[in-house]
Amino acid sequence: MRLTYSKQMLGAAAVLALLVAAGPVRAQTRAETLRYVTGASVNTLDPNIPGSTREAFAVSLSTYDRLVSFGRKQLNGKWVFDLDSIRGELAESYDVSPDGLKITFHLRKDAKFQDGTPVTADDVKWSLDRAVTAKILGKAQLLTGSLTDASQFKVIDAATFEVTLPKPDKLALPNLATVYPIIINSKLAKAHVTEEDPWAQAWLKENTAGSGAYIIETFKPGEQVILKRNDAWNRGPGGKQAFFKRLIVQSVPEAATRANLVEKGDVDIVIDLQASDAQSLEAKGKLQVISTPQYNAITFVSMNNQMAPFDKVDVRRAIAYALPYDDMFKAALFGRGAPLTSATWSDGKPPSGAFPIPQPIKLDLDKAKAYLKAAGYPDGFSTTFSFNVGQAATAEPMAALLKESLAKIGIKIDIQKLPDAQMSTQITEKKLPFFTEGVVAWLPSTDYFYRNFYTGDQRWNYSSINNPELTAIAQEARFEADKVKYEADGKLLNAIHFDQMPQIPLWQPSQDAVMASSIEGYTYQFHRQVDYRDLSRK
Amino acid sequence: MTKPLLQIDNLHVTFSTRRGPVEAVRGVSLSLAPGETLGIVGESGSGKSVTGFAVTRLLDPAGKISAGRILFRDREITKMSNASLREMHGSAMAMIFQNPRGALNPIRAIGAQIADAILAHRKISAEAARGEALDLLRAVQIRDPEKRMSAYPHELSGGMCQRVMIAMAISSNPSLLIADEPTTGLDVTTQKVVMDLLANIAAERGMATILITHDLGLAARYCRRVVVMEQGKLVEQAEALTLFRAPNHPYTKRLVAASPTATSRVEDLVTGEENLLAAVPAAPLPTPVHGTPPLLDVKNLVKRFDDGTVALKSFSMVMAAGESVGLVGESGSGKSTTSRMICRLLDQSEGTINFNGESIGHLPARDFHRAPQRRDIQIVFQDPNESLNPRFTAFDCIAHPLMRLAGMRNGDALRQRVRECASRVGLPSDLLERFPHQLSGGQKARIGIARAIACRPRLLVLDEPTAALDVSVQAVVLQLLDRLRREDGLAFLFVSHDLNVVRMMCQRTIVLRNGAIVEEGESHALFDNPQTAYTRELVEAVPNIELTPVAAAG
Amino acid sequence: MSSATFQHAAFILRGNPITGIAAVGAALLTVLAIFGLWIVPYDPIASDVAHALMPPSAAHWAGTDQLGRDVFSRIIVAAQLDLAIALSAVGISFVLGAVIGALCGYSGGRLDRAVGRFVDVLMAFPLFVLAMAMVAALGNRVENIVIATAIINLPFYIRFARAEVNVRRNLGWVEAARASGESHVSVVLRFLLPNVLPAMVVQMSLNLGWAIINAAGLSFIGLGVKAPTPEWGIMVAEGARFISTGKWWLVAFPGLALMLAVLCFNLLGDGLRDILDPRQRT
Amino acid sequence: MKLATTAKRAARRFASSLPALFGVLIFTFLLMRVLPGDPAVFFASGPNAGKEEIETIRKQMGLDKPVPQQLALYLYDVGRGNLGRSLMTGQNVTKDLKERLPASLELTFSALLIALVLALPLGILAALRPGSLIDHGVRLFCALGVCIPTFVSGLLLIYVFYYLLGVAPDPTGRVDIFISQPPSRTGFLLIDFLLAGDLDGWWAAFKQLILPACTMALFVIAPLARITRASMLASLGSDFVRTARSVGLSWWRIVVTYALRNAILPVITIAGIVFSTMLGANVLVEKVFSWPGVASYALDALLSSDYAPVQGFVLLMAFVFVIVNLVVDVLYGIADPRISIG
Repeated sequence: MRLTYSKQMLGAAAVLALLVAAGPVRAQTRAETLRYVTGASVNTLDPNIPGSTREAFAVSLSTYDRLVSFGRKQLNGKWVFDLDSIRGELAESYDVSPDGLKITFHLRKDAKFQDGTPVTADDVKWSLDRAVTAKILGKAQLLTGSLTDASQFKVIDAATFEVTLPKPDKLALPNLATVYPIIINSKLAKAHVTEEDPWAQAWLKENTAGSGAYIIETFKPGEQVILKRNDAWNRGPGGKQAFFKRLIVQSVPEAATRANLVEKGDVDIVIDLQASDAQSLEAKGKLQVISTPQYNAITFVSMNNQMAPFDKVDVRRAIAYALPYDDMFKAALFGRGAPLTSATWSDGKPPSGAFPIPQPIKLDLDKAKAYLKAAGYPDGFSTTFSFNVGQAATAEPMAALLKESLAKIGIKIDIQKLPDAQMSTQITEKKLPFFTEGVVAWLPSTDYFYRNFYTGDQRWNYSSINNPELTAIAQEARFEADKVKYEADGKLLNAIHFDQMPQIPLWQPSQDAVMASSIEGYTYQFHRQVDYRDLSRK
Repeated sequence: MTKPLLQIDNLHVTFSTRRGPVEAVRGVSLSLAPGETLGIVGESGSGKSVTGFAVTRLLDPAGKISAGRILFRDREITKMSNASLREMHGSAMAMIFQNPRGALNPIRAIGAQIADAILAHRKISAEAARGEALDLLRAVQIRDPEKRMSAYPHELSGGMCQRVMIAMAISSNPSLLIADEPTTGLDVTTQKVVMDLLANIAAERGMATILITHDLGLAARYCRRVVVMEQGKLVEQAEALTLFRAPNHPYTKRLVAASPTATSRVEDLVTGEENLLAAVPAAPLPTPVHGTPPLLDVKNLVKRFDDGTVALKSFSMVMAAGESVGLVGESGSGKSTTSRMICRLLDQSEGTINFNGESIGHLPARDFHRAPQRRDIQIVFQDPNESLNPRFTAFDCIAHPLMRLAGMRNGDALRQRVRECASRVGLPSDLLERFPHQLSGGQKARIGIARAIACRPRLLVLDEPTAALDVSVQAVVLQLLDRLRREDGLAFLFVSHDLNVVRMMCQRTIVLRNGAIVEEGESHALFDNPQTAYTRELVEAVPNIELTPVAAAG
Repeated sequence: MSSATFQHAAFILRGNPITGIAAVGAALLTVLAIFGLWIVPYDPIASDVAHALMPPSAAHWAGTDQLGRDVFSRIIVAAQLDLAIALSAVGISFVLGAVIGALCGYSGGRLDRAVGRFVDVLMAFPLFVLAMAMVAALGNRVENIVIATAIINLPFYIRFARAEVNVRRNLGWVEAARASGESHVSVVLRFLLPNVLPAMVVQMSLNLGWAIINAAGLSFIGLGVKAPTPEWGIMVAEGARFISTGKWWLVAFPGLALMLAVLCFNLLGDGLRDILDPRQRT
Repeated sequence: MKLATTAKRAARRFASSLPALFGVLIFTFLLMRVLPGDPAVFFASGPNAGKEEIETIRKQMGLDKPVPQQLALYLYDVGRGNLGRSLMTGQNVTKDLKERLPASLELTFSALLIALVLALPLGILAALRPGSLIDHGVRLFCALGVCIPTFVSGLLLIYVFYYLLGVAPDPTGRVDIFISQPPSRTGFLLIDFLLAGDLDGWWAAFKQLILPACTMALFVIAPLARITRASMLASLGSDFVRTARSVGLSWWRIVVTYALRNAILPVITIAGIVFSTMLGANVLVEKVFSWPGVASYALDALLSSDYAPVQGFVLLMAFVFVIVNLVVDVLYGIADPRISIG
């Protein structure tokens, strides 16, 4: 005991001495380090592994390069990713053939993997083959860009690479900018291939073989990842390397603690605070709070269109007019986001073919009662309303308000809070009648939303809607090259949506990026994570 | 006259309890000369132990000396500081306690404990203290003292522990030794050895001794002078022989009469109006009719426990209706096991039991509550405090077997019957509504008996029925039992360690040792003329008032 | 309660006024639990988003929450549910544990060994995680929270009852009951159990507070009672997330209520132990 | 001889606890299968995750086989020391647990140490003056400790000592992220730093540890102080203490050598129980302090129906429980000479 005590004193003395002597040195490194905390965690270094988290995507964006990446644009004065501007990353440039069926990539000659070997078209071929062949996440994603088979990828020469498409697909190029089609050092990866694992999934999960801006220093799954800068990387804007020499990505499960950390300046940036914390930090004005409505994400109140009583369109309409949208938006999100309700459509028709757009629904209990009566439920009914535990901070107040309001038209709600895994299972099995969930589209275009979230017997079709007309229009729109026709299709789809009211898009919550005032360059990205390469310090 | 070693003047000790202050000692005065041996006798609650603890200032925190003086070598003990008190403890006066095993630190080797006591008063090396501790162990005649030095209390018998306690007490040569019930709970043969040792050591070292005991025989045998206490007051003091031969005070008289001796009769135990037998003429014992089966016929009873120990090796006995048989033996002899098997509360491993010509031994104890013989065989338990359900009133206790075994329902008939039982055992009916903790030990014993006889059984097993009672209460209870037996023609199986009681109560006696029968026969013959060495040893170890004191030194 | 016990209780209370205060507190709590709904100034689940997150004021003594509900009213009304959860959870484990434990303690042998094994298995579980898993598996309804809490408590009651019965099974009055014609089962249930109960009531009282805390912990990780039902644990758990934004009343008042309730039960249990513990009797 | 009997007892005890471990194994397995969540669905949560992806995960996890076969495979794997793979971290569960267990153990040990250092003197003080103001004070203090949920006290401590006062380091794990980790020898940072001779590292780790350890300690002081007080009272009122007084031993000797040494025996038992419950129940503390321990790992796994980590965690905890019991047994055997015959 006494021994420990004296050592402790010694320790204290030593720390004091060091603080005096080595203080500035440490501060120097601190300025060159970016510390990022999140409530979730990084669980794999290869974003393709089933079960990868969003934080894993963010890390892979820094450790690997893709052929191309998204540019950025300003939206309401805030930087967001731009689906329509695709710039080269490993590709110095690319050409699209006039018929839109061939894309040729000209690779950078100076690009090297982190082990120093040059990046060649063979590496690109192996990597993309892997993305569409192996049983990994990339496969399903690339499908949405008509990239389905290894035969579509061709090596022209060491620095030239060609992709062939069966149909001209607007989403082919953007798909190559998402997190999955990473370019892997194929020689390195092949060294770890086994018979059961021809694509080195096991090895790549815990190791990287990329050419990205950052190199993994330590990786503790579920705890922290520390990365150091790849000084040879020059794919930043203006051919520059990444700004920060060191990158720390750490898991801090308590949201309130994350708020404390960033407020105290111990952490540089955090994006998953509770709305209330973001609001209060913004009010204090010490930090930068960049609040971007997640324009590729939607929070829904979903109803199972195949299940009574929600199989009746009037019931769905009744619900749409019985929710206190303003109160919900205020209480759950503290007003941080873009509401998708309470619009006025002057002629009763959708003013735009974009999705999502605000719909002309608002709290109107008389109307709701009328619809309910028309549906044959004049006295209402009982049902459950579910949300998942991970979403409780916003869903819980929202559900309470919903319950209270629906009670006024005779609908009795039993609120169910489900652990995340149970929620997703029950959604997939189409067992939930009435719930709230969110969706996100990496490549937000109207047909993409409708095809993925309103068709088919699959998990993401929350409302289980099966409307042949909607499906047909959405499919058609996919390959529609004419912008005017596409807009018309979009308006048609929006009109069907409003008429059928399969589910109620509530709002697009804001991504509240809270960061030290010295941080610059933050851009809202498609994967709703920070692209660490964007950031620098004043 | 020499100056007294200890002088107590008008001592009062008060305990604060939840019912307010209670005076446990009320004006005791006595003196003790150096080297003298004094006995303090009395029944529970007489304040004898409290007096002893007051002298050593080892009273419970709740107890306070409220008045009076205690002078020890002319120093006022009541006003001593804690430091000087500590100095005095052990070196000037020491104490020996009841329950020797509990009085020793269970997790410290006995050698170390004795050495602790030595080192508390003398600045010598630990080595030297250990040497002295070894010498002391020799002095208290512990065999193999070198080996025993590192033994723990649980590895020693009760008697050995008490010797260790004595060794600790005398380690710093105190001039006064107070022994508080030093042999209660020990077997009679052990008791004799320990007391002899204590007396010899005191005599050798010239220590004055105060022996606090409830056992008049013990006091008579080992003390020259005896004081009698009753309810905190000293009622009589005299030379031991004078006191017991010719008691002066009525209480002393009662006490002496109630203490069973080798020649006592049940009728003589209680004097005055409480004497129950005076009113009831002793009916002649029924003589068994020839040809009828014996009431109880037990053959080759064996009991082995799950862990392999054999509690009873082989036991056979026959008993006629109305007969009373004593079962004596020291602890571990198997007498309680035997009584429980006969009662069908415990299954035997082997052997047969026939009751009234019918086999009951084959009925498992688990199911015996349904057997018709259940009401015929009843039992009275040892400790009255533990034998009554704390949540039952006296009435409930007595009514319980009537409802279960005699099929009586709650109602006037039951109330009538319970009152009857209560009055038969001399329990005032206004006590029937009380709970056990509101009753005295004697009253509880009566309820236990009333419960056992409520269904008019034919065989009553008595498991040390008076062992936990004061002698005067014991006397009354014994008389009561004897009367009930005569009135109802009950048969008794009387289990006891107290030879004098068994001799008085039982026609025949069986001596058990280590699970086997040593000797059996007609009680008086057996005790007056034991056939085996063991029985003889037992009989001789019993301290009797008539004996002359062996240690009258001083 | 017999007069002597009453006297003894009075004696203990004189020497230990804290127990008295705790008893008064527990009584008050019970009154709140029964009549809470009628005495609160606001409807505990009616929202008023316009007045959300207001600090304590004359109108709202304990402020309002995220939905503008009156925190004070919610705290008062929550007493009922919290007491109900605690009492029923502890009650279930108490009854089951007492009966099973008593039977085992009395009979020994094969039953005892089998149940002992089962208890070992339960004890070897990390208990809070077991409760979490059960609530997650069964769904976070009040009944399931109660069941989970009861099950993780069960081994302690079984052990306790077993030990208490075991020391008494050879006492004179138990054998006397047998000699008076009672079967083993009836001896256990009608004779031994009632005598063991007082000691277990102490355990129960100490456990009540623990059950409330346990439910609060479940709420914190999202496995608590469903919204919008007022319950202290979930209020504290939600309020705790507002500490960093300075909305202290959201955690302080429900926390205080929870603390006081648990404190009352614990002190009461402590006091009851003193009253029932024969060693304390002089 | 004494040691040999103690060892024999420990071995017997260990052997007799094996069925319990097996029971825990089976029970957890079944409990996890009862969970309504399908891990495959949950983890196939990428945008566009289809049936095929779900099937892939299901096959990978062996969920496509019937439950009895799954159980058999699981038992076989456990027998070979393979606890399966976590979908959440993508790692082998054995590896995850091995990395995280020292963090939990270090925290729990420190908490127990703090609790004992506070509870023993408090309990003894209370027992020396029963019914006094000190006694009531101790009682109140202990009761207060148990009546605050750990997550509240944890968040409050962070708020006060980190946010307001700034004396505590940021509550993000075991050591300041900017301090380089010592070479891992024991896994206990406090020991590893000492072995590496890195005193400021040690101090950093210590500062990081103190708040969560206190949070946990606060909750267990009560049972420890209570049992200390009770057994100290019993032993002070026992016959052998009276004997010690009657031969004039010093106050110190009576209290320490006689009363305390006897009183400590039940405290050892309770401390063992407290330790194993703490280890399993510090989920909330680990969450609040971002402590990379096993309990928070299990919690995350549980909420995402990730079977393997939960099963592995429960098995590990049961194992620790058995080991702690053994240690308590051995300590008891050393401290109490009566045990060897009993």
